[in-house]
Amino acid sequence: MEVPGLGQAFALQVGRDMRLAFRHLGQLANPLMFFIMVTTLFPLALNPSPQLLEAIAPGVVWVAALLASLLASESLFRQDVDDGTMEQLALSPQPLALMLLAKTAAHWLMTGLPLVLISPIVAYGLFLPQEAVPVTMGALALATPILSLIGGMMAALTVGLRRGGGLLSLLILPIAMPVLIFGARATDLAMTGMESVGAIYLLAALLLLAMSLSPFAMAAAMRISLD
Amino acid sequence: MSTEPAEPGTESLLEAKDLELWRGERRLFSQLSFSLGTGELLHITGVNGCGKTSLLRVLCGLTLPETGEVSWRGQRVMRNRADYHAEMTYVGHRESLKGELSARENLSFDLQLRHASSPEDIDQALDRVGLARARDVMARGLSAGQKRRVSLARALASRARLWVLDEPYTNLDVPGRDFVDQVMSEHLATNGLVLLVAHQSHGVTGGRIRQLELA
Amino acid sequence: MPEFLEFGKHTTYVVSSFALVMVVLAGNVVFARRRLNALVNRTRRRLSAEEKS
Amino acid sequence: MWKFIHKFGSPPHFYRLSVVLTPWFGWAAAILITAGTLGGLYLAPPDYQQGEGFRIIYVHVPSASMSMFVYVNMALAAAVGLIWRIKLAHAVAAAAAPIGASFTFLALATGSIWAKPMWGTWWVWDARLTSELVLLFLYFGYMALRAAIDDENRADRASALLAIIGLINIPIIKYSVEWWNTLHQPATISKMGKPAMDGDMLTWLLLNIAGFMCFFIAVLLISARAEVIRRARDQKWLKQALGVT
Repeated sequence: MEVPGLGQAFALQVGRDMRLAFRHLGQLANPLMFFIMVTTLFPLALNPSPQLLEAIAPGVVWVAALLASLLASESLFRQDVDDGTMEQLALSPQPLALMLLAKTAAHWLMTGLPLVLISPIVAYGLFLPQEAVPVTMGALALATPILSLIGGMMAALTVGLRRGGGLLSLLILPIAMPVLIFGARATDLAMTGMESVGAIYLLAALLLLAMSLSPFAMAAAMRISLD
Repeated sequence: MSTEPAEPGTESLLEAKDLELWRGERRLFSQLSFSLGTGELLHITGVNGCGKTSLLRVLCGLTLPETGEVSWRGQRVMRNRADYHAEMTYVGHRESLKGELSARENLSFDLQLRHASSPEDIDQALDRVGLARARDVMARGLSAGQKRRVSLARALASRARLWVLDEPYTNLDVPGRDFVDQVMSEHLATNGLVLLVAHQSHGVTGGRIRQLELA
Repeated sequence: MPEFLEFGKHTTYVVSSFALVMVVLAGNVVFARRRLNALVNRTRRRLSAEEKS
Repeated sequence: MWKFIHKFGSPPHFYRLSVVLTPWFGWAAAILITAGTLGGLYLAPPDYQQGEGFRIIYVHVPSASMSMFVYVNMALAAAVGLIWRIKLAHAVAAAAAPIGASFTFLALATGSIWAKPMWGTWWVWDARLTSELVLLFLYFGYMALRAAIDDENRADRASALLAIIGLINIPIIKYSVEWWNTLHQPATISKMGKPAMDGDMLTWLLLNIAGFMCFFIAVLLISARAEVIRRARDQKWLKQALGVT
């Protein structure tokens, strides 16, 4: 009785989660709506003069992206743990670390990627210089998976708890801070025409670290939560 | 509280050695040891809250015991989960179904994780538990009894050697209960193993039935 | 201001930081001590009650 | 070696040991801190540049170094507890957290009190102070997670995993803050430059650091005893230790 290979199990899990996500799209729009709304708050709160907005654009885009991914992390495992499917996953012959990585990947496709795709519009709204947009998108494409993985680890730790929300952000933010620093810096450098490849490399390094270590932390955390 | 050792001759696959578990300040059980061989059913009984479900979860490797070890084929479960989980299936209190997916979609995901299974296998598994008509109904649209049948279909089609069943009879009508007894008897006959938690007595025939009473 | 607490124009800063440190360190000791004693007494009562029954 | 760890790791042995050791470390801490403080305040010469204000260093640096030292030890104890499932290690980690958080708070408070006379503002986004602030969040996250889980066993294991994740991320956070700081901070505001320390200035600092270390161990032994009692399963030694016969 041959147990299917890792790639197949990974694809199976991503497929199921994508199908589930498309069944109720509303729930997925939240992080995207949140990201756009937060960035529209700043011109309303401050005077919308292009010079001011341009100055704060990198910070606003990146803080909004961080908070949006934080909001999305809440729903990463809660549904599966509540209806008991996570238990079956923990008891399946496939390694739990891989399955949770697959779930996080599917979750990123539905919440992280849209952020990256919509970031030019948001940047435009904040008068971010056009030459900085490609670098920002590239940096976001590297950063949002890291934020999803960090969010996954912390969501797995707090999934069984009643009041996970506030706790989740307290756990995620200190760990996600370097991503914010490097990301905002990449946009900042690109804006001023300087070379921003350094920050991009650092983000890529963080992504490799996150992809290699966090699945095992997620699996360990999930096993503790299912105890 | 340990029961007599497995019948000599049947090689014991599942071994539990002096398990101890606490729930908060209360100790559920301690020095609990037993071994289970092929063709054997261990019927675990006890009053509500005595830790029957917790014991099952420990045996599945979901819950970490305070002390003691569970081993399958002589190897500790915590050390080689993949081999153990490939040969066992767990039917718990909750149905572990995705409400937005149909019975067929739920089952095909669960089974394909374990072994290549064609759509015909899935349909056949559902027919066998009497859900032929409800294959494409959304899981949230199924009745409690039907959901329980989907869980049973998952266990049946998983080709697992060890069945860990927690109250399999709940929500089932009389034919459903007879069906559960029948499949358990068949499973024991084909040298399977069953860990059963059930309040009412089971109607399993054949195989060696052993009793474990939790205080 | 007693003479020994005189540190030029930075007196308030120096004195306040040292005072704060001593207060917080003392607070740690008191908190730990009180928590331990409360727990020990509670456990003693529970155990002696068990002992009798 | 294992026999020693196992013996030491057994709660009864630890309980008796901590009852004996606590006063020693307690008094050592008191003496060292008093000596270091008096020396720092009165015997050490004022700094030629920062004048008397620099004396705050005698509490700021020990607090800052202890805040990091305690977190690393907490994470290591947690890892030992998680991997080898030694309850005492979890007890030590749980006991260390509040002490570490206090040291971090003190480092931040004394740092900002020191910044006022030096740069005229209570808070300066200096690399080390910012890292210290993030460390405080890590401590709060650890303690909040532990408080949020009712079951003792699960709380130990979950917070242990969090402490390990935190430990792996501390170098990354430190590097990213340094990197961020050197880019944004104009070179003129020198970082919390520790003035050059010559002989007699340094001795008082080392005394205080040793004093803070002994203080940490003393309070840790007290708190860990409470944690060990909370986790005690075997009532026999507990009755003996608490004199209930």
